[in-house]
This record gives sequence, C-alpha cells and structure tokens, in this order.
Amino acid sequence: MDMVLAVLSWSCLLGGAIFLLIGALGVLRFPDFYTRLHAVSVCDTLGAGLVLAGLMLQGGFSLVTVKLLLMFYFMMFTGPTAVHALAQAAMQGKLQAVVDEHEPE
Amino acid sequence: MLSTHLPALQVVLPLASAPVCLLLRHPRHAWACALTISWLVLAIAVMLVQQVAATGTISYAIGAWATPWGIEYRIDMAGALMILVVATIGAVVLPFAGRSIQQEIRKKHSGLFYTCFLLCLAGLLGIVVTGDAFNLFVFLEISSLSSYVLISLGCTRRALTAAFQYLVMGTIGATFILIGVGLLYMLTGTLNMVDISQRLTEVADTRTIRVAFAFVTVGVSIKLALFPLHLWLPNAYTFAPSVVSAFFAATATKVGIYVLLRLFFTVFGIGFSFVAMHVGEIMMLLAAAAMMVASLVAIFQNNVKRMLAYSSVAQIGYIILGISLASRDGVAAGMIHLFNHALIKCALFLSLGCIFLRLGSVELQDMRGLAKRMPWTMAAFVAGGLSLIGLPLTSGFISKWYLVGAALTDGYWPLAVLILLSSLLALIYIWRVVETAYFQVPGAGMPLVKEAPASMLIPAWLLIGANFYIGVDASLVSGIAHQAAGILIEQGVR
Amino acid sequence: MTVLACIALPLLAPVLITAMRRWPNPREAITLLTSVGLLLLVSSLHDAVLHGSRPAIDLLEPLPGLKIGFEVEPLGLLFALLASFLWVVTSVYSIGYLRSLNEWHQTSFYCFFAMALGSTMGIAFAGNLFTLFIFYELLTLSTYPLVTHAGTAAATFAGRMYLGYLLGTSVILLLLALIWTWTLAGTLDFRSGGILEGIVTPGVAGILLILFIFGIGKAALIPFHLWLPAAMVAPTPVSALLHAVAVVKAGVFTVLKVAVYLFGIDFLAEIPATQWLMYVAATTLLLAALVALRQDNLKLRLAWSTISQLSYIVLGALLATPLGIVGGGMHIVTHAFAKITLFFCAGAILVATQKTRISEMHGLGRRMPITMGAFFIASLSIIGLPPLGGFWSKWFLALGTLDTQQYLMLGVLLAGSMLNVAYLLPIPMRAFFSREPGNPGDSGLQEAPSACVAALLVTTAACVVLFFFPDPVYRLLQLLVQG
Amino acid sequence: MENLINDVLLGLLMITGFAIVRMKSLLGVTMLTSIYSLLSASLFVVLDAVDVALTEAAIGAGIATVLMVATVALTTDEEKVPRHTPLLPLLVVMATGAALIYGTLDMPHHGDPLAPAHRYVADSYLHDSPVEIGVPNVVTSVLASYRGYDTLGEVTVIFTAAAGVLALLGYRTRGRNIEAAGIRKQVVLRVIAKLFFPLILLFALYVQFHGDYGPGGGFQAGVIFATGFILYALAFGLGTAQRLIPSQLLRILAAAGVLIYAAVGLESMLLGGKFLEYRVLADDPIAGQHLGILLIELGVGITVASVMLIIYYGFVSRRH
Amino acid sequence: MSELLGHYNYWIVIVLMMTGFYIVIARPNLIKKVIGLFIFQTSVFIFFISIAKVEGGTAPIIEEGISVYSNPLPHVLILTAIVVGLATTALGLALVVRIREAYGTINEDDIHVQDEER
Repeated sequence: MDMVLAVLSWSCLLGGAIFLLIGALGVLRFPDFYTRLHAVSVCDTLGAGLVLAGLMLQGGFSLVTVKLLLMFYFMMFTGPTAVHALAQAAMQGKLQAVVDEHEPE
Repeated sequence: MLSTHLPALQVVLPLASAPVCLLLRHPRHAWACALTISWLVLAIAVMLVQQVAATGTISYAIGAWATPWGIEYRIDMAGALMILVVATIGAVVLPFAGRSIQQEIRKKHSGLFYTCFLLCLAGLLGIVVTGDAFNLFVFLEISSLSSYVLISLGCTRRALTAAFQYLVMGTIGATFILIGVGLLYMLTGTLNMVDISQRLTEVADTRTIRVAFAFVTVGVSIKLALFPLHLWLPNAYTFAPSVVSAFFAATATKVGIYVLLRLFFTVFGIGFSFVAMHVGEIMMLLAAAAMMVASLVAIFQNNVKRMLAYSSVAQIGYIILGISLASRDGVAAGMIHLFNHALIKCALFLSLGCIFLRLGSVELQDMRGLAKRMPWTMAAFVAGGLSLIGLPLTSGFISKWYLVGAALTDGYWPLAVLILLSSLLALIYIWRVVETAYFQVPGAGMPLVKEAPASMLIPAWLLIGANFYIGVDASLVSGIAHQAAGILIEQGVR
Repeated sequence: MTVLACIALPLLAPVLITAMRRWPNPREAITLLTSVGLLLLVSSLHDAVLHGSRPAIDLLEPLPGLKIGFEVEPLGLLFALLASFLWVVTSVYSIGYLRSLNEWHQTSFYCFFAMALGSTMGIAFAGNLFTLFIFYELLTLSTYPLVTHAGTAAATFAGRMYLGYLLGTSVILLLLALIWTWTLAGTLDFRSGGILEGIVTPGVAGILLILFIFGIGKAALIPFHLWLPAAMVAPTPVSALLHAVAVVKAGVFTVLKVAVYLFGIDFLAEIPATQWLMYVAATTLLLAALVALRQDNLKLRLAWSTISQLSYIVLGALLATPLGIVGGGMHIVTHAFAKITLFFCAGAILVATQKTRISEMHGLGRRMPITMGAFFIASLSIIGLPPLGGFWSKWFLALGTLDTQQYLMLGVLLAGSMLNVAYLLPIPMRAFFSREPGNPGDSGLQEAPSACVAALLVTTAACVVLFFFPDPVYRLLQLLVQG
Repeated sequence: MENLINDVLLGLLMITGFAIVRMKSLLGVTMLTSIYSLLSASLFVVLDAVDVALTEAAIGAGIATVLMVATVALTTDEEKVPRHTPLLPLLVVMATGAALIYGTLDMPHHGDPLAPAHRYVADSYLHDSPVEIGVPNVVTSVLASYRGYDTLGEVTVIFTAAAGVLALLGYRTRGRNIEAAGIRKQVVLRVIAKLFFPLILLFALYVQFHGDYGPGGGFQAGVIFATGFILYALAFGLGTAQRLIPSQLLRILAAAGVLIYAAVGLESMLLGGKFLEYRVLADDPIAGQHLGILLIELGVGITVASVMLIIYYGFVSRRH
Repeated sequence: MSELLGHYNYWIVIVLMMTGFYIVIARPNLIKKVIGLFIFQTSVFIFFISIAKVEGGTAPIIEEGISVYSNPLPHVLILTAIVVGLATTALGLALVVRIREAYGTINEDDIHVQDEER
C-alpha cells in the first residue's frame, strides 16, 4: 500500500514538475504576450495542481492535507483571475498579437 | 522610586511622545509638545549625570531580564557626558526651531518635523545608553531614518538628493554594522556588549573576529563621517533645514564617535583594537588627513553652511585623533573636543539659521555688510568662529590645548603641529565670512533685513555663553571627560 | 586690586565711549580721562614694586594648574608705565588728528584703541605665560579693526596679512611651545631663574627657544616681519602708539620675559641655539635697515626702521647677560619715545600738507619748523647719539656684547647705527636745506593742529630727559636682572 | 534532502541576483527582486526560521514589491547605461567580499550544534522560556519579552518610515477616485477581490493571535491585514478604500499602536516592575507575560498594518 | 576539504551580499540603488539565518518529543531587521519619487549634471 502511494505521489510530483518546465519553456519561447499567457496557465493549473496532489498523497489524512487543499482552492481562484486581468490589461493597452503569416520554410 | 527608571525614561519619553506629536494638528501645539519633552529629557539627563557621578556606572535591565538574556541599559561617565550633549543640544535647538521651521518648512509638515525630531532624539539617546549590540543597531536605524526625513525637508530640491545619498551610505553603514554584530554573535553567542567583551578573550585571535571588527568599524565610521567616508555629510548639512543642520552637527556624528569609543575600548579592548589591529595608526592617519584636507576644502566654499560642514569633517578628525592615541589624556582630549565642538558648531549653525531666516540665503556673496544689519547674529558667528579657531578664553582653545598636550606627551609632535596648522586654516575660512560681513559694502540689490528675533538669538547666545564659560573654567567638562576616559581605558586594558 | 583696575579700566572704557557716540566732546573726554586715570593707577604701583613687593592676583583657573593671573614685576611695570604714559599723549594727538582729517567711525576707533591698551596692560602684568598669551591674542584681535580702519581694499588686504602673520605664528609656533613647556614643566608661571633649567636638555630647550622667538611674531624677526609694513595703512596715531609702542613692544617684551623668567639668563647662555638665533636677529637688524633706506613712503621707512630696532632688543635678550637684558629693556623705552615722535611727525605732515612721500618733503622744514625739529631730535635719539635717551640703550647693549665677547655683534650694532644715520637724517636735511621745486618762495608757517604739536613736543622732550635721568628706568631693570 | 533543497535555492538566488544586475528594465528587476525575496523566504523555511519566512514573504515579496512597482510606475522603467566603467565599485566589492570570506575561515561549520552561538544565551532561551513565559513559540517569547525592547524600537522604526513617507509624499485626504478607467471593467478581478478580502483579514487575525503557538505575530499579521486593504484598493480604487479606512484614522492608529506598546511598558513600571516587565501586569507571572505579549503584539499589529497602508496610500495617491 | 563543505553555504551568501552591494555602489539609477540595498540586506538576513541553523534541528517552537531546535535568537533579530529594511526601502523609494518630480530623472549622473549647472 505504502509502495503504491509512494509511486503515485512521486509520479504526480514528477508530472507536475514536467508541466511547470513546459510552462516555463513556453514563456521563454513563445513569440508574444498572449501566447505566453497560455504557457503560464499550464504552470498554474496542471503544474501546481499535480505537485499539490502529489504532496497530499504524501501527507495522508492530516491537517497538512487540509492546508494543501485550501492552497489548491485558492490557486484555482487566483491563477485564472491573474491571467485574466493581465490579458485584459494588455487588451486595453492595445498590445497587438504577433500574427505570423509566412510559414517558415 | 522614579529615579531608578531614569535610564529607560530617558529614551522612552521622546520615543512615546513622537506619536502624540504626529496627532497634534496645529504646528504650534506640536512644537510646544516637542519643546516640553526636550526640556524634560534634559532634566532627566542632568539627573542621570548626577546619579552616575554619585554612584558610578548605572545598569538598568529592561523587562527585568538578567543581562545576557535581556537588554541592558548601561550608563557610565562617558555615556553620561554624551547624554548631556544630546539632551542639551535638543533642548536648546527646539526653542529656535519654532520660528525657523515656520519659515523653512511648509505648515502641514511641521507636525511631522517635530515627530521626526523627537524620534531622532530618542534614537540618539538610545544608542548612547544601550548596552546591547543589536539594540544599538535598532536605535541607530531610528535615528538614521528620522534624520533622512529631517534632511529631506530642506527647502531646495537638493535636500532630496542629499537625503538619498545619506540614506544609501547610512544603510550601507548600518548593514556593515549588522554583519559585524552577526559575526560577533556567531563566535560569542551573546549580544550584550560587556558580555561580548568577556567572552571575546578566548576567541579574539580568530580571523572571524578580526573581520567583525573591521566591518563594525567601517560601518560606524560611515555614520560618524570619518574621512574619506564623509561624502554624505557636506550635502546633508548644507541642504537640511537650519535647525536640523545645527542639531546634527552637534549630535549625530558625535554619537557615532561615542559608539566607536565603546567598540574600541569596551567591546574589543585596547589589546585587540590598538595592538593587534593597529586601528590607532590607521585612525591617526585618516584623522590627520581629515583635518588638513577638509579644512582646505572648506576654505574654497562659497556657501557658508557647506563651509561649516567641511569644517565639521575636519573637527571630527581632531576628535578621532585624540582617541587614536589610546591614552587617557588622548581620549579625554577627544571627548572634551567632542563636547566643545558640539556647542560651537551648533551655535554657528544656529546663527546661520538666523541669517537664513532674514536673508533666505547663506551664500557668502549675499552676506556682504551683514554685520550692520544683524549685529547680534554676526557677533555670535564671530564668537563661535573664534572658538572654532581655538583662540584663548574659548572652549575651542581648551580642547586644542588638551589635544596638543596629549599628542606631545605621547611623542607625536608632528601631529601637534598639524592640529595647530589646521586651526590656522580654520582662521582663514572663518575670516572670509568676517571680512565679507564686516568690511564689505552691501550690493545694490540687497534687501534691507532686520535682526533675527530673540527666540532664535537667545539659543545661539546661550551656547556661545556656555562656550566662553568653558573657556574660562573647564574644570567640570575636563573632570568628567578625564573620569570617563579613565573608565574607558580601564575597561580597555583588562 | 590696582592691577585688575589697570586692566579693566581701558577694557571697560569702550562701553562709555559707545554710549557717548553721538557727542564727540564727552566721548573724547572719556578717552582722555581714562588714559590719565590709567597712568595714575600704574604709577601708584611703582613705589611698591621698587621696594620689592610683587602685587599678584589670580583670577580664574580654566584648566587645573593653568591660571589666569597677574603679577606686577619690574619689567612689566616699566612697560605698563611706558604704554600708559604714551596713551595719554597719543590721545591728545589723535583727537587733533582725527578731527582735522574728518575720519569716519571715530567712536569705534577710540573703543578699539582703549581695548588694545587694556590688552597691553594685560600683557604687561601677566603672571604667567598663559595669561600673557591670552592678552597677546586679544591685542592682535583688538588692533585688527584699527588696521583695517580705512575700509579700502588695501586695508582689508593688510588686515589679512596682519592677522595671518600674528595669529599664524602665535597659534602654530607660540602655542605649540606653550603647550610643550607645560607638558614638560607642568607650569607656565614666570619665575626668576626660569622654570626650564634642569628639566630639559639644552637641545630640546633650543627647539623650544626657536619656537618661542619665531612664535612671537610681534617681535617681527625675519621671516615673520612683513605684517609690520603692511599695518602702516592704519591711521597714524595707530601706527604711532600701537605699531611703534604697544604691539611691537609687546612682542619684544614677551621675548624678554621668556628669556628671563622661563629660561633664565644662565640657562639661556648654555643653549646652543641662542647663538644661531642671534645671527637671525643680526640679519634682521641689518636687512631691515637696508630696506628702510630704499623706502620713499615716510611711514613705511619708519616701519622698516622699527623692524630693525626691534632686533636690537631681541639681540639684547639673546646675549643672555644682565647687561644685554638691561640694554634691551632700556631700548624698549628709549626707542618708544623716539619712534612715537617720528610717527607723530609723519602724521603731522600728513595732516598739514597731505604729503606722505619723502621725495615731496623738500623745504618742509620752513613751513613746519617745530615738527621737523622734533623729527631731527628723535632721529638722533634712534641713532643713539648723546645727549639723547637712545644713547643709553645702545651703550648697555654694546657693553653686553663686550661682556660676552660677541665682537661680531658689536660690529652689527655699530653698522646698524650707521645705517640709521643713512636712512633717517636725510629727511630733516632735505626738509631744512633744500627747496621745494617750483615753489621757491616762503609759504609761511603751516603747522599741524596744536594738539598734535603739543603731543610731539612732549615726546621729544622725553627723549632728551631720558638722557639726563635714565635712573628710574635703570633701577627697575636692575631689579629685573638681580631677580 | 534538506541540503539539496538548500543548495538549489541558493543557486537560484545567485542566478536571480546576477539577473538583477544585468537587467535593464526596472519593472523586470522589480519582479526579480520579488522572486529573490520569495526564494529567500523558502530558504528560511528550510533553515527552520518559519517566522522569518512568513515575514519575508509578506514584506519582501509582498509590500516591498508593491512599493517598487508603484515607484517604477511613477518614474520610469528603463535604466540608462552607466557612463563610466564601474571599476572602483568592483574593487570595493571584491575587497569587501574577500574580507568576509577570510572571516569565514575561522567560523564554526554551518549547522554545527556545538557552535558558541547556540550554546549560551540561545540555549537557555530554549530551556527557560516555557517555564518563564509559557509560550511554545520561542521566537515570539524572545521577540516580545526577552528582547521586547528591540521590538519597541522596531515598531518605532516603522512608525518613522510612515512619518517619512507622509512628509515626503503626503496624501490627498479627500476621496477622489483616481483609479484608471480600466479597473472598472475588471469585473472578474473585483469579484474575486471581494471574495478574498474577508478571507485575508480573517487569516491576518489568525496569524495575529496564533503567534504564540506557531509562526506569526503582530508583524506578519499587520502586513497581511494591510495586504487585504491594498487588494481592495487595487480592485475598487483608492477613493473607495479611503472611504473604508480614512487616512486620518490610519494616522491615529499608527500612533496608537506605538502608544499601546509604550503604555504597556510604562504600566509595568507603575506597577513596580522594570520597563516592559510583563510579569507584574497580572497576579500570576505567567499570566502577566501572556497579557503583556498579547497587548504588545496587538500594538505592533495595529501600527504595522496602518503604517503599511499609509505608505501605500502615499505612493498611490501621488499618481497624477 | 572540510573547510569547503562547512563553509560554502556562507560563501554563496557572501556572493549574494556582494551582488547587492555592487548594485548599490555601481549603478547610477536610484531605483536600482534601492533595490541593491534591498538585495544586500536580504542577503545579510540569509547569512544570519544560516548562523542560526542547527544540524538536525527544527523550528524553535517547543513541542513534546523534540529536543533539537534551531537557534531562535537570530530569527528574532532578523524579524526586526526585515522591518527596518522595509522602512528603509519605503523611505528610499519615496525619495526617489520626489527626486523624479523635482529633477525629471532618476539617474544619478544626470542629477549631478543638473546640480552643477546651477
């Protein structure tokens, strides 16, 4: 049982880490603001979510898990709100998206 | 019963009345509040000096926690002298402030001004009386932060940059002190200064302690504007409101010097500071350089406040020179000059404050023929200037006498010559002002100014009077200073 | 108490003078009264001192062992008598001078003049070197406004020189010597036989002596002499009393005091540096006289002459023999009377004819016979010819050189006197025996105001009297060297 | 494991630090500074300093960042390339660093339990404070009681900062709504802010009163409290926030906090003890300590919260 | 070698401190200076907290069954210092804002030029 839990939690943690990495890569490599927001959202949701889940599995049924749940709950609120606010601010600031019409050869 | 709590009250009183001052809406009320408090503080200081003279070193455990665990307030003779300086200057400067601030600072800021002034007073007093290394840092920051604000309230925009420059340098200094305290704590496990000094004997010969010493010394040297770390001082003094320049010139750097004394003698001891670390030689060199270079620079200044600021750097050199001799005579001479210079410089800056009130400027060219218009103010300036030069019957003479004597006794006759040479330079820059004010004819466009009001002249003349009194009978000051120096040296030798 | 009164009287007089600033006559009456009162006070001390009493009083003690105190001793009394007597004369003179020239700021002139005299009294009666130093500086400061009285750019510049030289030397060299002496001997009291003997080696004492002699800038030894010609921009009464008597004599007086009471005559003779300083004094003596030869401005010539004459006194002190000291002391007095007469004459010429240059003084003797006659007599006194007072001082100085076998110095003294002849006598000669070019006719008498003339007659007479009655001066000096 | 986290965090801190040196966009630098602060807060947790971590996260990563952003917004975003090559500063820094490294050579090793720092005063705090003060969180007992005077000083420092910002920036006391038109449209933001505002305040109260048992206390609570209002002000505009909690009130509160603290000290003095000797406040020494700590933490919380808001108001109301 | 293992932690912290210190003294931009001070101070805090660490210890909150705690005293000191640091930062930034309003620039060199002109 312990073994199963350990494997599960570690795969969650690892998965979360991979998503975070992907998100970070995206922020670096994507061409403009709006596409980068996409990449960021991955970090917030899947990345952080999986990490928290992995930690909950490690913690078992205790006060720690409750706290982690609360954290997850808050992140679900703040992440999207922040991204939304950013996007709207960018729109208002008349930030243009980069639309690349020419396919690279 | 109350008398046992005096050490705590000394600091807590101005500290706790600062918030009250902030709440008072009318500038007049805030001024009255600050004035009352500053006089009470002076009264407490006088009582403390008497207590120390009667019973020796006072120790007050805050929260009743025994020494290494709680914070201790500790006042010995040197501390008592310092408290007296700070409290006296505070009490003298505030009556002056009423009128001067009214003109120099916007009305809605005057409440804040007095709040910050009281905080600065509390901070400086706290630095002096505390026996705890970290508590010293905290109160250093109280005084520093409030002084940044006070300086920035000056009426030109350059006050802002001066305050910023001071903030950056001051914070670097404070952080250095913090690092040093951390290193000391690391090896001794305590923060109480006396306790540190006792536990230091075992670990004194480590590289860590040497570095700690260096960092604390550099940090404090920035605060006390030791040449060449003085760069913040000329601007800060020049562009701050007149009252603030007067107050700082007499107290802020002096308290820094006191901290240095505490460090060298009480915490690290002579054997470590002066023999192992050769701080005496280094300080002596820097002090001599300060005396000569800063005095020379002062000669070429056209803003009189700036001139006096550079002169302060030079005078700090004198004091440090005395301390660097590490002898009883030398330290006593340094402390005597510390006291005397506080009075002199404060009086000089106050008289400049009077001039600024009427003239709106302290540029030399605007002061032509001013002696006719403001005879009392200019007389105060000349009297203070003579004392700065060190002519007999002024307090400046007494301190120079002791300094030269101490230098000669220890066989440093070139230093003696340098001290006297530097007072000659002082003669030159003071005389530039005298000539301009007394022997030049006012220009065509000069405003017809009146003499400054009595509320501003009396504080200045009080200090001048004290200065002449010391010049005639220095036994009190020199007695306290010698006693204090004796205690410090005794602590330092161990 | 009398001692204190002597110092306080002139120092307090300015209060009254200022109060009377709107009424010139009462104002000047106060000056005169004060000066006469001071003279009486000082003379009242004379008998007591002559009979061996030394009235002393200690006022304050700024530092432990460092007192502000006064003591009347023969040399000081002599100096005080001289200064207070000449103040009376000069007061009379300056009233005439200032009024006829319509000088500005007369009130402040009289105030600072009185203060300068007070400081001089302080110097004369100082009981220790510290007190003397205080009044020495006070004298510099109180005479500064007199030097810059004219208010012109030249006067300001001269004021700078004056302060720079006097305060500079006193603060750097004299004060250093003072503090050093104090740390060595633990006291600065004037004691017969000195306080340094047996405490310091002759080598160290030599350095101290050099510091003292050069530190006393008022003695105007080369290279610290330039302030004196510069100070000649001051009004003539100032030059007369202060820069021929009070200030410069305060300098050489201090030199004498230091030599007698700090080092002691015997110890002084053992110090090798004394010999070298004597050469410096001799050089000053001759060089200043040579420069005086080339001056056309009368006051400047007199100033350079003063520098030269001061070196006689320093030389006398450095001979370290009783005869030399007596000669120096005598020269303080005789030179004072002669030089003040010369300055009075210069002032009188200025008032009467607005002339300051010697080259313009052809034939002046006809128009101002009294003035130029006095000038002639005073010149002879300076040169040291009998029957004038100057003879005695040079006589004793010469005896002193013989006493110590300083034949070279004797030569210097004689050469100096020759130079005196060369730079002083041509002036009355030109005035009496040559005619003004372009104005051949007689233009009648044109003397200065009677107050001026009266004053210069008194001092001229004193020059003569001193030859026949040098005894009072000699007796006091004898007391000094006997201890 | 702990060491690994430690090393990784240190590495990240270094990278962030160098990035701050290199970066020219001041807004970017501000963000990096915030990250730096957050990283160090994490490091503090690893190093067992939970109280410090909480404070650093709230102050360094929170308030300080807000202030820096506000400053950048009020001034300029780009840093000019320095004209002169900074050779002298480099030398000074190298020398200082070399001196410090020289100093480390005689230090006890990192984490060495036998180091003198842990053996003397700190050791007896750990042993005696449960008996003498009866508060499990030793940091709180040292902060509030053993070294309570430092904390009074600290409150004074922050009060000084408020006075300074008031003097330098001042604020408009009347509620002129100066939020950008854009914020009005941010419906999502406003709803979420409304939702979170009470939660933040609740959390602040928890931190305030839980400080005896876990990480927390007046400072952290005060900052979090202020953060709640800052969020409110951000979402609904400064004017609305000022109507909720007027500037004049803040002034009074900031002063009141310091006064409460000082009054506790003076009260214990009047009751026959030394300054800040809490045990005389109640019959039972332990109860007295508790009461004293509670009161002064309250004072700290009030002052810190109001000072943070004063500073924030000062910066934001400066916008033209 | 043990030197290295025992002290590398401190060395990295020293590098961090010096990074902040360098920013303060080398950069003419005032905001950057304040940020440099902030980094400098924060790094000093890390240094203090590193001192407090005890191998195998836990946070200094007394609990049953735990005997090794990290040193609480530096924590207390740094709590105070953080607040002091914030106060300095706030004041510094407020000054920067005012300087920008008065001079139109926050570059130290430009400010210097403007001051010289007058």
